[in-house]
Amino acid sequence: MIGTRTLSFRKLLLSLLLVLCILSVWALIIWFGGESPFKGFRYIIEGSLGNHYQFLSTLNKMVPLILAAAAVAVPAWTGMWNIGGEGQLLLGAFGAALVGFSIDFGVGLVNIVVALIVSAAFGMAWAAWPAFFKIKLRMDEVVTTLMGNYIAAQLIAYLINNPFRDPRSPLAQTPYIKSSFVIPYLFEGSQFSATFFVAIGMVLVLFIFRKRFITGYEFDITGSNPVFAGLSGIRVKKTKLLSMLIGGALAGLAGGLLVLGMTQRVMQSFSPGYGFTGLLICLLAFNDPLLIVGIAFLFSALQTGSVNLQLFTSVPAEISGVLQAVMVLFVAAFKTFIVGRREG
Amino acid sequence: MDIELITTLFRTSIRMATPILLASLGGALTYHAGIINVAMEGLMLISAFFSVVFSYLTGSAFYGIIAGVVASMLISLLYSVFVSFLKANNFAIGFAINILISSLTLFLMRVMFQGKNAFNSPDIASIMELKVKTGNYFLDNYLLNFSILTYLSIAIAFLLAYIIYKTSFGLRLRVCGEMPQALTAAGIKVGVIQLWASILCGGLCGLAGAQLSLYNVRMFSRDMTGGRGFVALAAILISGGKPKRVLFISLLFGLFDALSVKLQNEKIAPQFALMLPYIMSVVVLLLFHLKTRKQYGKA
Amino acid sequence: MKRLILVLALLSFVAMGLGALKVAIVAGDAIGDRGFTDMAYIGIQEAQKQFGIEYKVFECNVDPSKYFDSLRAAAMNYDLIFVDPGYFFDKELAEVSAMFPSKTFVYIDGTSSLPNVVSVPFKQNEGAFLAGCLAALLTNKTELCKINAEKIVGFVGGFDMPVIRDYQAGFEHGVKYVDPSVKVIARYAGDHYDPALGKETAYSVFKEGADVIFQAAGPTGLGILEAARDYGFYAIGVDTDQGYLQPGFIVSSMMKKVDVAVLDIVRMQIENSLEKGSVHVYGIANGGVGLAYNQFMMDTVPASVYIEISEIQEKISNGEIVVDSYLD
Amino acid sequence: MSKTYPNGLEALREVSFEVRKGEIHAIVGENGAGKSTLMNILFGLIKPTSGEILFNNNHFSPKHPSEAIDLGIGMVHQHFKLVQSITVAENIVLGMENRFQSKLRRVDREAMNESVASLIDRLRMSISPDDRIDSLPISKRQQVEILKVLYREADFVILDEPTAVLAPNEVEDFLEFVRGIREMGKTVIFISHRLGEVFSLADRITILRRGNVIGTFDKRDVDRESVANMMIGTATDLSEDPPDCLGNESVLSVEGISDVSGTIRDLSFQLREGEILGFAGVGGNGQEELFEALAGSLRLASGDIRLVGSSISSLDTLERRRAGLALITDDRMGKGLAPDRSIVENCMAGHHKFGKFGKWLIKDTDARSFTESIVADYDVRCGKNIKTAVRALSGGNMQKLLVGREIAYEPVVLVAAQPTAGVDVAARKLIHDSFRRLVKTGSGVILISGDLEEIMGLANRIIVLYRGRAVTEMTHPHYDPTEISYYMTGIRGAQDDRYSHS
Repeated sequence: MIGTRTLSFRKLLLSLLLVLCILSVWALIIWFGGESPFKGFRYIIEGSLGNHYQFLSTLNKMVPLILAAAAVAVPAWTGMWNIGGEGQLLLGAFGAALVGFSIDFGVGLVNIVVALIVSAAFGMAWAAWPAFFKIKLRMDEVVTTLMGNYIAAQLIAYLINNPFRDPRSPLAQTPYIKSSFVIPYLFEGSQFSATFFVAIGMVLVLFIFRKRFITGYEFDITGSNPVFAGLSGIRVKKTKLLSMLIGGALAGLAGGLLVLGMTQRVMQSFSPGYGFTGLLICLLAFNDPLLIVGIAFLFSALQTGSVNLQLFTSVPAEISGVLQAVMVLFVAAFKTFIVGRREG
Repeated sequence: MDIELITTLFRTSIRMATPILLASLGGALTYHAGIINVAMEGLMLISAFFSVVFSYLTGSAFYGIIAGVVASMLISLLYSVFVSFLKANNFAIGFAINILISSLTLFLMRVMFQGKNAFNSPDIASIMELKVKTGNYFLDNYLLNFSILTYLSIAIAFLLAYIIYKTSFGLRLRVCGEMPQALTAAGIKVGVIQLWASILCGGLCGLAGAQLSLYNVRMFSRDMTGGRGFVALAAILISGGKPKRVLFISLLFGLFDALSVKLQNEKIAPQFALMLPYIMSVVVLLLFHLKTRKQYGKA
Repeated sequence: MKRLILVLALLSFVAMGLGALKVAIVAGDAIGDRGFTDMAYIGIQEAQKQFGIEYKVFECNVDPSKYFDSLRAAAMNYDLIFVDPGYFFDKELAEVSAMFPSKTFVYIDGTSSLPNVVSVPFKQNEGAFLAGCLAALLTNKTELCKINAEKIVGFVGGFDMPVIRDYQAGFEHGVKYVDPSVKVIARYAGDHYDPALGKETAYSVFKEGADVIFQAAGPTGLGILEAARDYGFYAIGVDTDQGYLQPGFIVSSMMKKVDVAVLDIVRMQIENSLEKGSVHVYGIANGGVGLAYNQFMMDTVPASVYIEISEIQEKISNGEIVVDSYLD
Repeated sequence: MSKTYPNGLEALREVSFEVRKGEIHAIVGENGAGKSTLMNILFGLIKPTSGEILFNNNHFSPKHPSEAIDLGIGMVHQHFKLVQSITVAENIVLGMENRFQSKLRRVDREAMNESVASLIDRLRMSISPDDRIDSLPISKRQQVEILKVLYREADFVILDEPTAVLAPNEVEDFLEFVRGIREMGKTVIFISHRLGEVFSLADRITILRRGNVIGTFDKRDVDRESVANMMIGTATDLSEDPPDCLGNESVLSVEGISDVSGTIRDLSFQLREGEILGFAGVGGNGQEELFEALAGSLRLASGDIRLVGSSISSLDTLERRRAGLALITDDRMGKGLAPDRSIVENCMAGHHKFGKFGKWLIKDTDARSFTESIVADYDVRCGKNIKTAVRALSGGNMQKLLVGREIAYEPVVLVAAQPTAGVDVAARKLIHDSFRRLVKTGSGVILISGDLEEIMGLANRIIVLYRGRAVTEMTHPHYDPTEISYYMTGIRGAQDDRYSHS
């Protein structure tokens, strides 16, 4: 990651062209959805940044995206692929809910911290077995983590339907967490809470960890050349395992923060695919923690913006997925020209 | 176990296995060309959508399949351009395409069919079955009366085994995955080989999608592929892309799907039964690795 | 004639300008779910036709991160907000309804104790009970072409969740009520959006001897209904009258008339008779749930069955039968 | 036939020379002089920034290797581009195998093998077209690589350091083989920095230095010393003698080690203070395994390794490094460095485990000063910027960096595998000098090398490895290169009597 990046005129021009391309395709899609592009953009921008409420909503929705992306990024530093963020997030959410509705330590802060630690531990546990299989048997972690998502989804479906079902709800969901576990909203009428700062804090910690810590340095070297790392005395397997565990913990934490800060229970269809969106964000951000925040903001703004677009026009809300994907495709295409061919 | 039960299991397995088989055969091609194709889910879905739309409009399943295959090939072409020529990360592009198509099909349905996210109609023509009644129970239930695409898919498995291991294209394909520099040195463009593999993969995923939406059921509903593209990916990675093994693993997955329906009762919660195909894919992979670990002594 | 249309158009325009009732539906799923959202959508369209209201459907696509924002946006811009189904939104509704005390929220399919919320519970178990009775009666009528000798009926659910379990409980109770010797095979496809798996699930249940299958599975159910046609058994549809989907194979549908409820509530609101905090139960007694007595049913079901069903329905209405429920 | 390349690339500055038809034209130069770049341009793998090439008096600017191939240019790369899992014949005909397709598009394996076999026979080689590449020894693979080019009826063959991987006796065979190619009427460009080979083979020699052509000479007009001077710029003493600072204490003792796969068998030796112990052998006879066994990345079936008296065989790499072992790997890009990381990060690797840069947090200033001292001491040319990626350095500079980093451990025992492979003469000298300095402090050095000249010039003692066994041991000054090469190739000393000549 060390190395000077020159900002040449050509790169600037290409970046502008990239933005132009994305915007024009977006305009085309909005037009196809039955709305004039300019109005469409206006609603999207108003809906995501228009007033302090919308802006806070955009920030709030970044929380799971940032952490899910970080959950991919940290293992990627050591050359591991974590496609299981979705499952780890679900497990983490369940862990937080489990603590939240069953235990009480009396002090709000203690409660919240314990619940978050448990959520991270649950996420970590779900990342542990693919990592273990990988380092012990060289089993491809892409398959195991991917399949883990589906197994986790069914497992959670079972848990919230049977042993931990909220008997008062016709929906499959856990009981609500106790009020002492709730991370309170900071502003009237908005779901924005301290979870955002936790997520940003994690990103900063990761950034410093990677640049300044011996272990972070070992992560980078392991990812860059595992054979070399091994001969340098770095315990490659342990490092890879550790990175995967941290990744799982981050995804679990994302779930925990969602429960404590927003939903206050785990219900069916808890995650609309945070794990996969996180993967995309991470790849667009070259695994860089700070860039992840920027890209997550874009994704989140598109999401809140498209809710607003749906409110005032007849354009269906699915458009946010289309717009996000278009953005990913163009950025991926231009990446080669703008920053050259390098991964991570 | 009575025979009727086994027959039911068998027929369900075959029906559930066919789309997985077609998709994983397609993915096996890109796998040999050095691309782990995570976009198969999306390719199947776009084909399922256009198959239904064109089958509905033209009243012919054949045109439906063609439309689905063409749509899937076009998306696959897009995928290949990004991955092979623009050197973008295949996971990024794959997942982006999945999200794009999941949203796009819904979006198109909203725009085309006025606010539906499932579309069915008696005017949707179905893929033909090989309908022969011989009177022999075994023949009728175990060999005949499946979708023509089922027979085609098995034929394709053997055809691909031939193409990959016997033909010139197959040789280049394998080299492309193992050592692309060797191809460049021989004056063959790696990107072109990958492009062809991707397009063929698109075609096969297109057939898979058409089979799902014109035979397994005759309708389109949102995200109706339900993770089958990823199961296909698991089948490829487990089998190492060898077509005959892919065939075997896909049938195995079909069986697990059938069992996941069958095993539910008072004692086994549906969730655990439905986990089965995914757990088994991990277990099968695990067994393969335990076996290979014995072969190499090194840790 | 042209002039008349012009005048009417102008009038309706003026009426809207003068403050037509603004109604929002906040749907947990999306239009096309073959369930709550579709039914409410039909109701609101009808309401618009009758009363010239202004409406908007907010679709959340089962994405919990959209619940709060959608509710809030709806409450900000609309006066009467249907929350459909209410139990998706328990916590978010508590928060948003407190923020907008002057607005009226309608909790569909359940009861809520919040002050400015109108509750509209549906007794799906009663409807499912009738479906169970119908199934049990039919499976005994071996003279019908699709009925086999075995006394087995089936239930296929989509996503396994308590409300679907409630359908199952009512159905099983109904079957046992008519004939305790009839066996019920219950299976789940595990997903509301996988018709292919739904079809195979139904096939498996059918092959085990079931000749009447009741489905409660959203779009997955479309696959189950298709299985009825392909393999030749009777299916009972759910939520809407689904008979037209596979004519001749769907003996009836257990309807949950969310559309009627929506229309009723809008009417009450316009007539200013809607009280906040009131509860409007929809069950067999007031026709809020029940079987679809339509042409498809007449064509397939023998008259004797029809008469028995009517009698049972009467018994539920007057409280003689209390139907099991998975909930409460 | 004439060719002219003027070029303004960083690696090459206004280079021009010509090659005559039917000659063996050697291009010599230090590593980083631009030889490989030049050839890659010619072969269409890299585009020149300026200048032009004339081929048979026609303007020629290949955009893709296929264009070069079409014109009859063939290139054999320094790094093999052979596909491991397919057969010799398939590798050779790859790209042209569609000639053998039947109507069903099936590749006719028999016809393919036959056509390859006929070429093999013409060159009197002993390879079976049906062997898989991964079952062949390195020297055979090299021949397959050349066959590949000849099969395409190339008239103009570029050989990029072909002898680097060969054993001494194989080299002579190989040179004969190249002469055979010339007799077929083909033109050969031979890139090398082994002047002995160049002089025995080439008709004319072009000398490159730092991207410039010093000149093209007829072999008869120059001698080895003058060419070496032109290559390096200053006169260098080509002959070396091993250092003489042997102590008595044993620092490393290896007792009867065998690995799990059975590649090395019952290997024992002692290393004394201040000794350089050379391991000679043809590639693939257990050198890599020996290195891995010492490094701790290979599981042993039996035997023991003791470092200054205490057993290290159950320790992992890190613990061995802590015990005083340092490791210079072969394949610097694959194993010895992280090419995409900066020089600083590459220098820190391993040393960071000793707490030199802090226990948790990295102390940036310490890392910098440590790196700068290595860069200065070992003359690593990186344009003063220690944050550039290692990939941007030339092979020699990379190797110097690697050696510098390992010697900075001040190890008790240094294990060096191929420490000067593909490195220019100046760098080689620098590396050898650093070994000499190291042994003066009492450390021992294990030198595993395929370069016999290097071993004989540096090692106090030589052990020859053949099929994983130590077949002979010689002590300075009783070295006999002919004898050693006999042992290396199994003509002498193999324990199986059938293969040995009495």
